[in-house]
Amino acid sequence: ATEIQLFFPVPVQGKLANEMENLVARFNSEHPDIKVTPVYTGSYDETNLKTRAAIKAGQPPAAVIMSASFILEYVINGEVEPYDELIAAEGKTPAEFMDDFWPALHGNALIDGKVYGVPFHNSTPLLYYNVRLFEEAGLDPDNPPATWAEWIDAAQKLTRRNGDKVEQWGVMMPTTYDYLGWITSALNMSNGGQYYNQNYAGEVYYDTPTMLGALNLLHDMVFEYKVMPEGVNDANSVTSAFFAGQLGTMILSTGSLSFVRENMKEPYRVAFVPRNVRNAVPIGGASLMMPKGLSEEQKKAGFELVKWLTSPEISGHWSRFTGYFAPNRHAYDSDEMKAFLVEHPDAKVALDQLAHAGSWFATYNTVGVRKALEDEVQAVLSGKKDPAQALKDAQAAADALMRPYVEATALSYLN
Amino acid sequence: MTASRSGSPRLAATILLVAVAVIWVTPFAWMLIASLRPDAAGGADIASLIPSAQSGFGNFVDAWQSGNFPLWYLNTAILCAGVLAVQLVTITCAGYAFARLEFPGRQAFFYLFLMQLMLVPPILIVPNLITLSKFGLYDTLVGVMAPYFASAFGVFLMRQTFRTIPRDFEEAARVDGASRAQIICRILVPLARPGFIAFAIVSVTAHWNEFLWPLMVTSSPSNRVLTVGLASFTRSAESGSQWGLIAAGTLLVAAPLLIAFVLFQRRFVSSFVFTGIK
Amino acid sequence: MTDTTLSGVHLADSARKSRIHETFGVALLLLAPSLVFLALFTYWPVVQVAWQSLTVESFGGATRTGLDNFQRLFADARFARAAQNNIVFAVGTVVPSIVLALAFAVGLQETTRLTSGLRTVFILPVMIPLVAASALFSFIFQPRFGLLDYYLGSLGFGTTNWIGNPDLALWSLMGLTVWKNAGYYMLFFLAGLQAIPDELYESARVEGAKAVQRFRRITLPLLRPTLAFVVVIALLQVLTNVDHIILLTGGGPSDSTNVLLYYIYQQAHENYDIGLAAAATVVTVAALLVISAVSLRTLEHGIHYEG
Amino acid sequence: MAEVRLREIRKSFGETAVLKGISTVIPDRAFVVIVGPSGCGKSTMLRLVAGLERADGGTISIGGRDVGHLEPGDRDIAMVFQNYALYPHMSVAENIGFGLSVRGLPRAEIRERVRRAAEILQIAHLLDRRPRQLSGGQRQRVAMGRAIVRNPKVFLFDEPLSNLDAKLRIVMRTEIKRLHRDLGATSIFVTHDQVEAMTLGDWLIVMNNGHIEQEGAPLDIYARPATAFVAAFIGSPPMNLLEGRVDGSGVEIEGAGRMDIAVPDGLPERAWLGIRPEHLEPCAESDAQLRIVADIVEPQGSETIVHGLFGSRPVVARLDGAARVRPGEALPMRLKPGSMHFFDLDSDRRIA
Amino acid sequence: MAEVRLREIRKSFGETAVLKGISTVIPDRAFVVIVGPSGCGKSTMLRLVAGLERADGGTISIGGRDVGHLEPGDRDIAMVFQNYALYPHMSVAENIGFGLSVRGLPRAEIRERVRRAAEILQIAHLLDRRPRQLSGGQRQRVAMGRAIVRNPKVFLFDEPLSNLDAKLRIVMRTEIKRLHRDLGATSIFVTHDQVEAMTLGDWLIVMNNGHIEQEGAPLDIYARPATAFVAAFIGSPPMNLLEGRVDGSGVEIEGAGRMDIAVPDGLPERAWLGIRPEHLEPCAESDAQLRIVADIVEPQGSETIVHGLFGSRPVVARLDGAARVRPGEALPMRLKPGSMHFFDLDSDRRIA
Ligand SMILES: Nc1ncnc2c1ncn2[C@@H]1O[C@H](COP(=O)(O)OP(=O)(O)OP(=O)(O)O)[C@@H](O)[C@H]1O
Ligand SMILES: Nc1ncnc2c1ncn2[C@@H]1O[C@H](COP(=O)(O)OP(=O)(O)OP(=O)(O)O)[C@@H](O)[C@H]1O
Ligand SMILES: [Mg+2]
Ligand SMILES: [Mg+2]
Repeated sequence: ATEIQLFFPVPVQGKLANEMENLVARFNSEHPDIKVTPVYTGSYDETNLKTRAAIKAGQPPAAVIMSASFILEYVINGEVEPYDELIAAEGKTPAEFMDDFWPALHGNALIDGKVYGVPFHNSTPLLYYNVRLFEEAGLDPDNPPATWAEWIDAAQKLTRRNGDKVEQWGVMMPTTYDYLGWITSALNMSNGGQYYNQNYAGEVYYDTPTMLGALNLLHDMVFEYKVMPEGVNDANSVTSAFFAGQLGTMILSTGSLSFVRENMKEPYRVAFVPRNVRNAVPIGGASLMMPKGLSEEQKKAGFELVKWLTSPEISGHWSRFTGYFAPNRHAYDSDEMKAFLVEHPDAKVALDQLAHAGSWFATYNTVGVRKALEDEVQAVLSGKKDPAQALKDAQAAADALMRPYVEATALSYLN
Repeated sequence: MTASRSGSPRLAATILLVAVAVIWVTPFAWMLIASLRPDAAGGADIASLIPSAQSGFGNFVDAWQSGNFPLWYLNTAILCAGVLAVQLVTITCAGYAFARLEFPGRQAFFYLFLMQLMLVPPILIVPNLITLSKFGLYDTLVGVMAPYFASAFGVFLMRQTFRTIPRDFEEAARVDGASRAQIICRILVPLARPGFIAFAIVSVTAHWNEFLWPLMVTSSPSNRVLTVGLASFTRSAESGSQWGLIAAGTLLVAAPLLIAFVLFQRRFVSSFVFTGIK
Repeated sequence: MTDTTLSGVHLADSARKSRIHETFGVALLLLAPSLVFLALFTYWPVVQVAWQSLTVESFGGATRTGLDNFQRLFADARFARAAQNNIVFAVGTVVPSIVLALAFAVGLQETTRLTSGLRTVFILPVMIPLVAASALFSFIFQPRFGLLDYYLGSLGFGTTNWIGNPDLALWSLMGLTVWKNAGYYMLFFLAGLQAIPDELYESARVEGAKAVQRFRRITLPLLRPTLAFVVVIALLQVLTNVDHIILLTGGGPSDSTNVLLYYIYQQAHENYDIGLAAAATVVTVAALLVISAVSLRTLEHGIHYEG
Repeated sequence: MAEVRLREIRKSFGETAVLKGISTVIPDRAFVVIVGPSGCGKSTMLRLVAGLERADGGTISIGGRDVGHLEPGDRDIAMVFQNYALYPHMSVAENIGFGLSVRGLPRAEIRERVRRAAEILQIAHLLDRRPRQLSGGQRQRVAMGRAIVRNPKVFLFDEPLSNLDAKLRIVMRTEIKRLHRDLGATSIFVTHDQVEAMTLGDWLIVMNNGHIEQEGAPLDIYARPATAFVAAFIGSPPMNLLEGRVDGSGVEIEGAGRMDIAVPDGLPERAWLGIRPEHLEPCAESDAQLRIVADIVEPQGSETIVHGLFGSRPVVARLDGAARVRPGEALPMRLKPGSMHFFDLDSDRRIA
Repeated sequence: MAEVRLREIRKSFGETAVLKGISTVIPDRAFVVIVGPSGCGKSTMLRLVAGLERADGGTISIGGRDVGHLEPGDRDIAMVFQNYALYPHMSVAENIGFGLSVRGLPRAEIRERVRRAAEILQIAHLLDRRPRQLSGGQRQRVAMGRAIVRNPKVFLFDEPLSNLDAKLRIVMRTEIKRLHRDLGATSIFVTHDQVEAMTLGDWLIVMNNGHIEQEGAPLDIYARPATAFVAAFIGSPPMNLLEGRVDGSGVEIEGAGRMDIAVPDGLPERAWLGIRPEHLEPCAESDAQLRIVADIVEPQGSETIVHGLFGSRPVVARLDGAARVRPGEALPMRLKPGSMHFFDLDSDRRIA
């Protein structure tokens, strides 16, 4: 049997790691000629690190569940194999292959027309809200805020103070690294913006009116309307407040649907991320990627695994288990899935929002470039900078990080 | 009668120490209580130190079932024992050389050794992984151990310990006709036992608790160690944490060391006393 | 007579030389096991890093040798920030941990049931993985619902965003580090204190020295070698253990908890800027070497008190 | 004025009673030596006076003031320790001046007093050295300097000479005695070396097993030991103690033989007969009261110690330095007049 | 056969020459004591014989075989260290048997030989104990046991008694002497205590500053010290040495006064006059050759040591134990006959 490894991070809990190992065991028993070893590799960042180490060490895994935003860099560094040949061997074109997946996912999967990442589990930001608090504040839970203005208005009603102390917040969202970039770009997109050049890895649009509007919103939520706590909060703080019934609305990933469902004791619902100009959110989550340096058999076996993992059945199963939505459109054709959506209308909302989703950060030096923005947004949230200045600085820092690439590519004719 | 000496200042100091100790132990107390509390994912009173009425071992059961704890314990034990076993040989030899032999360049060699203290694996991950895979040690427990087989800290500790042993013993042994190897094995090593114990504590604690390096070197589930296993409970990317589960998992991982320490606390402390660190 | 003496001297000299060669051989033999592993996993990687720090890689694969990486490094504001944070972090953890450890050790010097218990309490944090401690503290530091805020809140304090406030985050991490490490250093101080003869204290008492005077004028100076050792250990530990920074703050908010090693880690693993990472490593290791050498010299010096 | 009084002092460590009710008065300006075998409680007693330990019962007063509750620093005493307890990190001058400096005396005064003390002890040239740069005797002097600089009412010495070699010990012995004569402070000196005790003390307290066995002037104790224990302990080589059956005309020594000597009246039938080695003298065969076969002969120049056997009993005799004795030689001996001691077999007490 | 010969042995540590050409022969079965002040090189010499140090020049032979290049274990010697160097982690039996065990002897034989050695030393009942469970004297015996069990040709002792208290030291001294008599192996014993040296040695080597000052039988050295150094070193209290101007009818002592004594012929004008303390005896005022004012009086029971002043010169006299002398008392004294020693002022050598 061909022995290959699957590297997988576990973005939620230990149970998922177990489930992943169960899935692989099932795959192995269904494919006697392939032996997949599932390798838990920590967080997305550590998975990235470990994958690079494995590639350098000459023992790459045949498939990695990689944060979608990292893949472009593997392409730039020439460390990843496109799936095109393997797809062609099945008699399909890349476009035909990708057709099974939601259109919103194509942006991160296809690079220069080649399939580098097969979407595995995906998410978008989502607005969660507490029904009881809505009712207490005289808001209609059936009509959640759809625009920024409504959101601010609702948030003000949802915020309760006792002297200096806030007992209940109107809005919270995770603002730690990674999450913050994702949410900021969601707000930017809702403001009609486009935060990176999807066709060129050396360009981001930070110092723009749409981004400024998004930042102003965040700034005002904290300092003008005081409906959101100052500083940086991680997902734990946000969910703790939400579970404690002391938070009106929160932005959190669709990937957390199961988690919230299991732990929230009060009625809650979800809605689209409020818009200013349009409804739009970025895709998040991970794709399956195939590093360079594998034998032909391993590639084939890896692709077999990838196809199996993204098949409608497995995709649907994993979606129901985790809360991520299934990237394979056909997963939703099954009866099981239909029943599930009826039972869980929140999952349906998430799916509906997918129609408005766009692709997720992918540039040269992705993490650094993203952090350049995040550091500045955090400064705004901490009251250290005003939004306009923050964006200028973020743009400058990002440009500096991408300069080597820009000089070697877009500006190269000068040399 | 004893009042003036052990009076108020001493009492005040004791009270202060106890107060600080309470602060020190609170996280553990919380961890214990939270691990017994069902549904501890969040909520207003998650921080309460008052055990919940429906305490139970549900989180431990969940944690235990979420991973292959027996295997992880075994691997971690092998890792610690393996590292320690080889270290004991290397640090004995080198510690003896630095403590007892006068050779040209001794000081230079010693500083060369001490460099290791500063060059921790996070700095050297990539080159070390390449080296390991050249030796076919990538994704093996031996690969996790190998960079630690030499220990500057251990050499330093043993040098200090050997130095506290009067030379008389070695000279008596030489007169008795013992060879250098016999002197080291039969005289110095037994006499330096407290030093070895102290080093063993440091070494085992470090490797039992290490995370990043074993995560990088091993891939196969069969080579997974406790911390890497634990990480699957404690890490979260897109949502909140299951505190009860985390607490239970952490306790499972730390339990062997904690228990060993509580049982042998006096011996541990006194072995540090005799290492010649002063 | 002169003749024989001369040849005697000559003989003795060459005998001494051959003895030196012999001990050198024995020493090498004894150092060899360690040296093999050090060479493979310390020196060789260091050589590579040093070489990488001098290798300038332009986009697309062309390389040359030069100091460009160092120029870029010193021009990088984030490096300066990391270095500055690191100094604050190092001083802010090493000093309180050592002061606390010393206080613990002095207070728990005698072995009684109570002191044994308290010693255990102080050493417990040493025994748990930093990964676990970080998970624990991510909860403790949680605003409002976390352990700290929950109980501070019940004492009437407001909400504090311990690791989400850029002005506070570094200090919170220092608190965690102090909690984690103080017990470890206490062990060494306990050892050091034990080595001070009781007679010295008794003599000082007879001479009328009060407890504070005994501590300042006897304990402290005689603990100097221990102190130097612990300072080295503590500095190295603080500078080389960044698991909790990676796990808790990722260097944020706004880079406020970024430190040198994490900066290196980021350059190497997030920005793939191996040259810059290597240059930063070289600078950091050089600084560590200098600090350790100075402290160790103090240590070696202090040991000569005895006798 | 600086008389030291102990009344019914008791002290135990855990279960073991170390001092079992000690009462004594050490007069002002006296030089009292406490002597006794190792572990008998000498150091404990001294440390109680110093205040380094607290008594379980009884009272201690110094100069008429009850000091039981005072810290050592407030008792106006100074102590010289067996290992000197010099602070290794301070210079000699700092060591000597430490007690003054912790009392906050002005620098100039400290310097002056340290200088004076150093001059008395002839260590003025060493003031800048560290203790480790000093020889044993010099360390001893520094320890003394530290004691005298504060002009205490009472000096306490805990075997301060036992770390010195034989020659130096003798030199320092006379020096301490001279110093006491010059300074005149009450001194309590602990030793287990009876030669030291005899030569140094105006007054001896012989301790054994937690109680006082005998007190008195050294020569009185030597001449009339109150118990067999004191008899054996004081004197070097120690007194020969032979168990014997007493009758009108002499003593029948167990396992040895008969000695025809004039025995005092009123002795019990059996007793210990004690004879100091210097009270045995060789004599003509005809005068012999006992015959000793020399075993080990130790010529010391000024005297010759003969370890011999009287029958099967070991007996030691101290002969003139000029005496030439060969091992194996049989020596006819007799007792110098008035040199017999008798002790009760059961109570150990002197009976004649 | 196991004669030890040193020829022109030199040894330096760094710049300092510690042994400056030592030649001597220690005959088979002799008990030789090397004595000298601290730091004179005694231990170094012993360690050279043991092989623990290498000589810079000269040759050492044991039993006729040059051992300069041999490891200590191959020289067929045994050594007893000052601190005994008993291995704390081994039982007494293991300590004694260690030397046999590293030579790979069969267990049964080791056990048997250890038992025999332990019986000789009367420590058979201690064989299972650890060193720390032993008293000082017992440790000393174990150290001896370790030495004798191997039946070495030569025993080396480096101040083995200096850690014992005064009483025990005297006991162990006689025991070592007895042991030597029984075993008969060549023994070299280093000490700085001249009493020990005198009482133990068949033969004394007095060292000073890296060279041999005098060799000889103990009493010969005592009676006729070859140099002023030896005169002062051997004897306790040491010989009084007074600088004086010699004329036909006596000696005019510098800073003291005139002594009318019969002086040998052929002396230089000025010389050291040496008088042992026991050669001064109190006499009638009319017979007095010198007058000594008592300063410190040390009664020891069996004798009384008087430290006094002859004019401005300190002089020590050893009087009878019965003598009662008060400090400040002036004592008329005279010399016992034939008790004067004269040494050259420059070379220190004996001249009469
Ligand atoms: N701190 C202590 N704890 C327990 N026992 C003690 C302590 N100090 C002394 N002792 C015991 O008390 C007894 C008397 O001790 P002390 O030191 O007074 O004897 P000593 O007469 O001074 O003997 P030495 O001549 O050996 O110094 C000994 O048996 C000793 O073991
Ligand atoms: N290993 C060494 N390195 C340097 N100097 C040394 C060494 N061993 C001895 N010496 C020096 O050599 C001299 C003689 O030392 P040695 O130990 O032989 O004297 P000793 O006569 O035994 O004195 P003591 O009676 O004090 O033991 C001393 O000045 C000593 O400092
Ligand atoms: Mg004592
Ligand atoms: Mg010596």
